[in-house]
Amino acid sequence: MPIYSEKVMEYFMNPRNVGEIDNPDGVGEVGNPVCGDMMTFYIKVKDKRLEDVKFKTFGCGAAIAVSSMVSEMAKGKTLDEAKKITPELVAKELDGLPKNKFHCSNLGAQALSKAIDSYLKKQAKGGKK
Amino acid sequence: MPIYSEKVMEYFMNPRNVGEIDNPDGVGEVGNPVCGDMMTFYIKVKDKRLEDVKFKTFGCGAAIAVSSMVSEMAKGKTLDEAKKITPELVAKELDGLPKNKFHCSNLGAQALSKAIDSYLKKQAKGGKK
Amino acid sequence: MRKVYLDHAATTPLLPEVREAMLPYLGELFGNPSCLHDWGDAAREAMDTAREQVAELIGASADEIIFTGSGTESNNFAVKGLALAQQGRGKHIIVSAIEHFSVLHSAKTLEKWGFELSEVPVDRYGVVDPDEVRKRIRKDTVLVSVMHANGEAGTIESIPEIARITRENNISFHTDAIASAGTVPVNVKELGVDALSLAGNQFYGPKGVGALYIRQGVRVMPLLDGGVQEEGRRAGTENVPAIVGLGKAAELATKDMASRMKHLGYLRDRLLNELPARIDHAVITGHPENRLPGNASFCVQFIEGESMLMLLNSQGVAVTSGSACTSRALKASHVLIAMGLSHEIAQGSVLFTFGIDNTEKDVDYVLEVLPPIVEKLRQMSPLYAKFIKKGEGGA
Amino acid sequence: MRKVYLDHAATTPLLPEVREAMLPYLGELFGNPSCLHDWGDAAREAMDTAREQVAELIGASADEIIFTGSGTESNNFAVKGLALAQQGRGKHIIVSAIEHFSVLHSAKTLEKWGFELSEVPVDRYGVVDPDEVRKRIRKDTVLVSVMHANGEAGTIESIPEIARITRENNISFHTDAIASAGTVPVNVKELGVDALSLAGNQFYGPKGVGALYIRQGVRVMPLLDGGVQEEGRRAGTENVPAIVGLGKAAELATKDMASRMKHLGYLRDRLLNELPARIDHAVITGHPENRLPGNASFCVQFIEGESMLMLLNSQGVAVTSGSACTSRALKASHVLIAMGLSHEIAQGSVLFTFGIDNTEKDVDYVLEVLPPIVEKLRQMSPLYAKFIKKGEGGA
Ligand SMILES: Cc1ncc(COP(=O)(O)O)c(C=O)c1O
Ligand SMILES: Cc1ncc(COP(=O)(O)O)c(C=O)c1O
Repeated sequence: MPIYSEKVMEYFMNPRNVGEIDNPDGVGEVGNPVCGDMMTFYIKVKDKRLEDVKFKTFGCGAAIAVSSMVSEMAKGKTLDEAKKITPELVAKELDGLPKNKFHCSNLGAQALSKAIDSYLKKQAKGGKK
Repeated sequence: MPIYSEKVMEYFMNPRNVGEIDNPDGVGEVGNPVCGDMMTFYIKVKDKRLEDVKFKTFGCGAAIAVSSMVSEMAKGKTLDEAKKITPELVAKELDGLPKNKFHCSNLGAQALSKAIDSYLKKQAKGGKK
Repeated sequence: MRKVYLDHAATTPLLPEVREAMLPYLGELFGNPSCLHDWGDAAREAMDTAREQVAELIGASADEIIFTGSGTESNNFAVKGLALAQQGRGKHIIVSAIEHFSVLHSAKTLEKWGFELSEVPVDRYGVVDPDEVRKRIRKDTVLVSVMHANGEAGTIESIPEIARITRENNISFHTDAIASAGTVPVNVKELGVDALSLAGNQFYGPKGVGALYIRQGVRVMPLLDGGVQEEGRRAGTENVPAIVGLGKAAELATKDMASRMKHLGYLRDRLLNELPARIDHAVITGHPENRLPGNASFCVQFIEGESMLMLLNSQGVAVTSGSACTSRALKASHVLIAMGLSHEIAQGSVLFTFGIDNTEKDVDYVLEVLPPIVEKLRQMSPLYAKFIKKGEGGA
Repeated sequence: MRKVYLDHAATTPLLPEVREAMLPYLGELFGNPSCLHDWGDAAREAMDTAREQVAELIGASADEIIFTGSGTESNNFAVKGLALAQQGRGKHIIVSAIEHFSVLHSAKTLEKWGFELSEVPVDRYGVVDPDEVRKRIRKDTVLVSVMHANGEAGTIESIPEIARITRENNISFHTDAIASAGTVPVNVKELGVDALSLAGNQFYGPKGVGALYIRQGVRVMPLLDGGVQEEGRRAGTENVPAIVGLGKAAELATKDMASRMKHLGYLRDRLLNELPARIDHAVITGHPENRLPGNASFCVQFIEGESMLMLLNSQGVAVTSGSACTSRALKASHVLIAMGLSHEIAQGSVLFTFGIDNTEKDVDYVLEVLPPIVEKLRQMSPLYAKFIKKGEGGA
């Protein structure tokens, strides 16, 4: 059996929303090369909704598929809704992840959350929107 | 590879000199069921020569082949000559014996020797010949 | 000359279906199951299937099955691995006196490593009395290992009763089911054991592969350290073709067990029932009812087993004698001695083990060729001579 | 789609001659070599031949060869068995930092059992300096284990120099030659070792079988206790078909080694020479000259190995990354880290290992499909973005 579900493979082979956002409203970076996976999420916010989500990921197949899935799940959601995306939900949407990949590669939700936090912080400091 | 040489097989399948001698001049018994092999040698002596040698053996293939070979080697020899039949010589005549069989099964020479001793003892006590 | 293989306790031939199942994995599908490419995927998939098949055979779930390289490895792994994993709790283990050497000698190695060992005796049929196990349990007992069936005597033990005792006392229980799994019903839940060994070459599967069932949640120290194969419990590139073969053999055994048992039982009974009329002073060994269906073991008095089996071989009949086959030692089988037989009688052991390809004709052939062989050896035997002359040693 | 297998370090396919040699032992000749009848004789004879063939491959004598169930078992047996057999003399052992986990983790198990362990570092090419071994020798050192060649980095070590040191100090020396035996010349006399591991599936022989050379007179504790197979040093019914296959593979390797090495070396050089022109920021790993002929290992910066190998697989190319294949762990290969590479770079490891069936066309195909894969992953990589913007992380 392949270690990854077909859905993981699909999101890995054809990743959604890869890239950066110029002048993003928020950026979230997680992971490091020792653990093997690094993800950076960029967000654009409009009317408290994620108008755009993009990511860059260094990592294994699972890490890329997770980033890809998180970006898709998040896009169009309100910030509150997006904050509720958990690693478990992501894994479920991907039809499961291998046990040993769960913790290290499943950082997408965390990166997104960090990006939202960075946006909220900027806001609190009196940013634009 | 068969564990036994062709010669061992031949002497096992067609053992020489099986049986007992009525009124033997000497009898030698060695071994016990714990070690797995028992041999009884019977001899008939004439003019200090082994006129007849017979044996009965309880034991493995090697033990039977050894008895059979010893009986053949001994027959016609003088007592002194027969006493010089060693386990090593017997094994050599049989084109070798498996290592683990050497000690326990190669009791033939000893049984023959015992039979000769029993004859000599009888003689010393003033037996017939 | 007729060739009759009656040594299925030593090893069985591969079933054609098993060989067919293995062949692709000796060809195109040669991948290493740890690898993350198509070749690896195919191998991994094959192993998953085999694991399900083996689990099904013994009523376990797939993740409770660890593949090993032999029955002996399964036993070493279980006995050493379960004891070492629990040595913090105590260092006393209990095994029966008739265990296979792969259990007994593993236990002796543990003794060298500071464990204490108690051996449980058996009765004349080779049966372990569960109460004898209970009596030996101490505060520091961490492991009991009693085999499910003895390949030599054929006797099947009362494993559920022993398991009840170990469970009450919170002690791990391993059973060596190498001689029985795939041949008679073996269900880990019904037996109530924590660990169970089985091997492919005992039920028409390949050599070089065994399995160890470890109940969910039971800890075991690896015997083979290295990579993370088998969830880190048994390292080393997996023997995929053999594992596939074991799986297939397990599937077929599950399906055909009842009819196989009937056939084997019939052949065994025919041999044992006819025997007394053909050979006097033959002592049937093992339990009269609770025994492996294909196992006909007995001792022929006044003669020795190896010479009997060599003469049988010269007539095309392959059998084994006592534990000669696994020990090549000259000593009488420790199993028969533990059952209270004298060395003299135990030396005359001969073991006929039937397989699914054997027929009535094979039994008849044995009944034809064995008596003259016995006669020939008895004519050579000093013990027989004594018995005839003085009535010594009759049983 | 073209299918190109370039993961011969993980496992090799069976040569047709090897499979042919094995088939009879999966059929008619299914006997157990311990048995004293015709079936047993045939199996024993086959094992004798295989033992000669393996001995011939490494310049040993047949009775110095013990068959095992895998390379991992050979390593566990050697490291644990040699250390335990000599623990009366001392409890200190030395291994290199780049050993396969089957050696490293065996050494760690010995640590749990009261041994002390010293690890010898390697240089950037993965070479063990014999003087670094010498420095770690103590009065109570009983065993040194340094591998002959590292399957991942490809580097071949200076075993004869290390052996000279261990001999002077009267210390046992084991070498893991699993990645090299059957591929490059390995002669136990020239190497001067006391023990050497090899495995069949590394040179077109079967899985499920390995061998351990133990020099005449050297004592080793069994890993598998039980019957008296392999002179009592490795119990368990022998995996006859696999042993026969290993023998045949050894025979063919002995015969064809020179031409195979030439072919593999050519393919490897072609790949490594063309690489820099196609992919920038690729770091070739391992020793430039003293390396296995089929091994092309390098790290592609800014991207991660597993995703690279998955995309290669989608193009029909099977490779491995670092030790991903044996560890399936997310951590960078301990071998590359020991060679001083940063985690960031080590994560980008990819390992192409050629086999005798590969051709120039396979190399050309890799050179065609790999660059766009690297490009795609770099476009996704935050590390590459940083490098492009700020020049961070270039090597
Ligand atoms: C009960 C039992 N345990 C263990 C074994 C050992 O199995 P193997 O020699 O295949 O490793 C056997 C072999 O027949 C057996 O009958
Ligand atoms: C150097 C080395 N040692 C040990 C092993 C372990 O061999 P196996 O997984 O076949 O048991 C390998 C496997 O590739 C290896 O390359």
